[in-house]
Amino acid sequence: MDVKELIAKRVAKEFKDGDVVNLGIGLPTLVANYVPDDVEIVLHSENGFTGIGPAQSGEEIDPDLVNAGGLPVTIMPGGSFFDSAMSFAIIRGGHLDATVLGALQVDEEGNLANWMIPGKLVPGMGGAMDLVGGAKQVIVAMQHTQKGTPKILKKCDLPLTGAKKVSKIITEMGVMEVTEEGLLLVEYNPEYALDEIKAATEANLLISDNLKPMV
Amino acid sequence: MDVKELIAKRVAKEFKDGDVVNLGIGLPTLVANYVPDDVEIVLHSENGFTGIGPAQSGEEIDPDLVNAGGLPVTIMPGGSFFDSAMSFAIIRGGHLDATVLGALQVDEEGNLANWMIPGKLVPGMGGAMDLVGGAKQVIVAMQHTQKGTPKILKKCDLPLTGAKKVSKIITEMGVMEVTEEGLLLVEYNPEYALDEIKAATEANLLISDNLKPMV
Amino acid sequence: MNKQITIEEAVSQVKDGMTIMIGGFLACGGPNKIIDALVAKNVRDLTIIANDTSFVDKGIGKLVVNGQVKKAIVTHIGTNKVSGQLMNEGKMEVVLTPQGTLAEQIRSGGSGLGGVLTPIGVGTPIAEGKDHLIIDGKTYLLEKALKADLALIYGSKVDEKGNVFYNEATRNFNPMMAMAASTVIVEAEEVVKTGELDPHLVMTPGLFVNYIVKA
Amino acid sequence: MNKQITIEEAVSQVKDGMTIMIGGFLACGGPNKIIDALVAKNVRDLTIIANDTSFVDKGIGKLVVNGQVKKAIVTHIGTNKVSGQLMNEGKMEVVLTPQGTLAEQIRSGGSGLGGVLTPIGVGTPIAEGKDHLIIDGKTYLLEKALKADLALIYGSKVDEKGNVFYNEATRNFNPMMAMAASTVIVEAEEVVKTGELDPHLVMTPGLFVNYIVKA
Repeated sequence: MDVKELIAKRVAKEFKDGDVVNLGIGLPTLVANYVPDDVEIVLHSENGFTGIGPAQSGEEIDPDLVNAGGLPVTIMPGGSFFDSAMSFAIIRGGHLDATVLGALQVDEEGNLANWMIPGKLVPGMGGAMDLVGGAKQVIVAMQHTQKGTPKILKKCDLPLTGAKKVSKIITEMGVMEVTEEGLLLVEYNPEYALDEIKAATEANLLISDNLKPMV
Repeated sequence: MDVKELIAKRVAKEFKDGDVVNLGIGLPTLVANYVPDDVEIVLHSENGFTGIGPAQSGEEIDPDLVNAGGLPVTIMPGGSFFDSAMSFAIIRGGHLDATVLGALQVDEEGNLANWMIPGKLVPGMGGAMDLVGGAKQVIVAMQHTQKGTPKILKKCDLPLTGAKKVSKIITEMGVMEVTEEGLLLVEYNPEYALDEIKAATEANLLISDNLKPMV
Repeated sequence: MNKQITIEEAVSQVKDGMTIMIGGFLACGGPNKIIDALVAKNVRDLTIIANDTSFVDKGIGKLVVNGQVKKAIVTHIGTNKVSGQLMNEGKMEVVLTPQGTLAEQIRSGGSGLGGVLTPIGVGTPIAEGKDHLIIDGKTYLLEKALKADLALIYGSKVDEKGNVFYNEATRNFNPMMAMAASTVIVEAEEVVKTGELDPHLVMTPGLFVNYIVKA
Repeated sequence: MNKQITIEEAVSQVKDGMTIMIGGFLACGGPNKIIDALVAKNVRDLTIIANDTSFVDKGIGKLVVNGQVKKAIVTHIGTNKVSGQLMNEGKMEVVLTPQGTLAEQIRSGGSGLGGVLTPIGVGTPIAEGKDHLIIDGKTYLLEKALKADLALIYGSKVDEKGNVFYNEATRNFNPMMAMAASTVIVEAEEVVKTGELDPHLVMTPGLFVNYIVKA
């Protein structure tokens, strides 16, 4: 299985029936494909609707119905449309059970940086600051390193998207929880040795007494 | 003509085509009956719609469509429904051209009191504070005195609904504008002598150089 | 996820001393059947947040008459003479709030905002003791966000996911209250199957609604 | 009152140096035909308030590429590489704002509120230099209300009174922008007769709209 698919599949196990979830652009979007059949989640699209369905296919594309990445999608029965103020009232108001986002950097305090690299890349935060600040659970889903360079740090040095908001980091190497004591590895991918995972992580990685293989 | 009808008829001349207007409960509601045929105004109901039409009649009353006084009314073609937040965004945001309200007291500085008499009558302000604070033009429409006791004062002594917000006062005796210099009588009802009007007014009443009969 | 419960189950969630938001405008668009059941159950010491205290024999008015309300945060009590009596006797605390401010305070509570910066009420008794902020030369009151333990709202058509359509003027405070309470129960005039509501006509997305009671 | 004008008449209202709100989310639900005409007219030194700068060959993106934008207040520029270039070269000022904050700032401007008290951005670079308020122990940023000289919005169905229906995900920022500008022009995909829009489907009441341009 592709590494991104592996991560998405593991993230999909985080949800319980009825959860309201916003999936970021890129890898997080894949998560929707792996939600178990007996779990029904409400997918929120920050450009203004609930009930994101599969991508549009066929010859006639409806340009009025796109996701936050601008791609034509569908809406499921039971969905609803609203404006951006309502969309972010949902996010900021604590009505999202979880958001899944990528990161440039994330650290052991739960700080997250994913909106700019000064002097280089300044895409902007879009809805990410609201998502990180507002969702009950902030799950970072990403590859463990950037081509070998750690992204899970002791302290982010890029401008933050949100301070101390991340609850969980899920990568192809394992699942880490942000706790009062620090970053706790609770699941690991048996394809990697623990030392290998530690070496790929700049943050101090605590190992759970109850460490399990990643499933 | 009934005194209230006279006042309402005069108020109705204040509007120009396309104006968005909120009419208070009681006398102000009568104004809608006198708007000239060539002037089309948009009537705003603060409980959540535009396009108030005539009262409902007949046997089947629709309880879902009431005005801010709780009375069953109709909606005109081109009307729209919204929630209370939007309704007051319209009011507070300066999107009302005029509001017409009654008063317990109004004074020469444009202060208005119409929501409580301490220890006696405390109905509450409802939407009145927003209307007085938000509308571009605040027109007080009322009988000139309370059974002979002046209601147009030098200084209101009841708790204010809004400070220095009234633009015009229209009574059965005349039309007064609140100006930087004070309260200016610009039209008078020829059924009353000027001295009679002054005597019924506690506020210092300036007389316009251009005083006209009330029409 | 089945959100439908009986009126008995709904009322069993209401405990003495709770803070409850109740939708409706003079009982139009109010959860009047649930209120009747609350009167029968006789829960006490309630703090009610609502537009008004309705009439003595309608909606919230019955809770007031039955002495169940310790505190009422409302815009208007003038249509229910018992409210004024209880207030004057010191048996019910009444916090009178401008209607637009109340709508925004509730919306803020539901949207994760800290409060409302409104010019309405400056220079009137309701400004006393409140923080005044001067922004770009204009004075605003800081009115804090409001939240509640429970919101009881009314919906004309509600689907199984809790998506709500409000008919005509029944919308009023219901959508904001649905955002601002820990638990939200909607009294549905009609319950329809998921997919039967046009997603453009959903005025409260189902994610805000915990329970549905068929009226 | 006939609100319909030609695209030439619409564009003639746009002057160099104006502050303009433009609806749309990656050009979905944007007034793209009016923007094309603005590009042809080559008005300069514009301050643009919008969700994003779209793509180089779509909507607002074309204004940016053509060097007409002096300042952009947006949430995201990552999909238009020219935006980043112009920003880095100091040729276009870019104010990046969280999406939910921008939506509320515009809504505040249109609603007569002084600003937004949001927890989003606290502890990040966007909080620098902004007032922090602590309310009930939680820290909020004061983000000021935004207004504009002109709002250019898009509507799927617009009646002769200016009532607007937005289809699917085209709503986004359009309703808030319609509230916050001195002049509001809607680019209508379809113009219908007054009375043909269900008043429940009106998402922007006509009172906000000054002019209608048939797309």
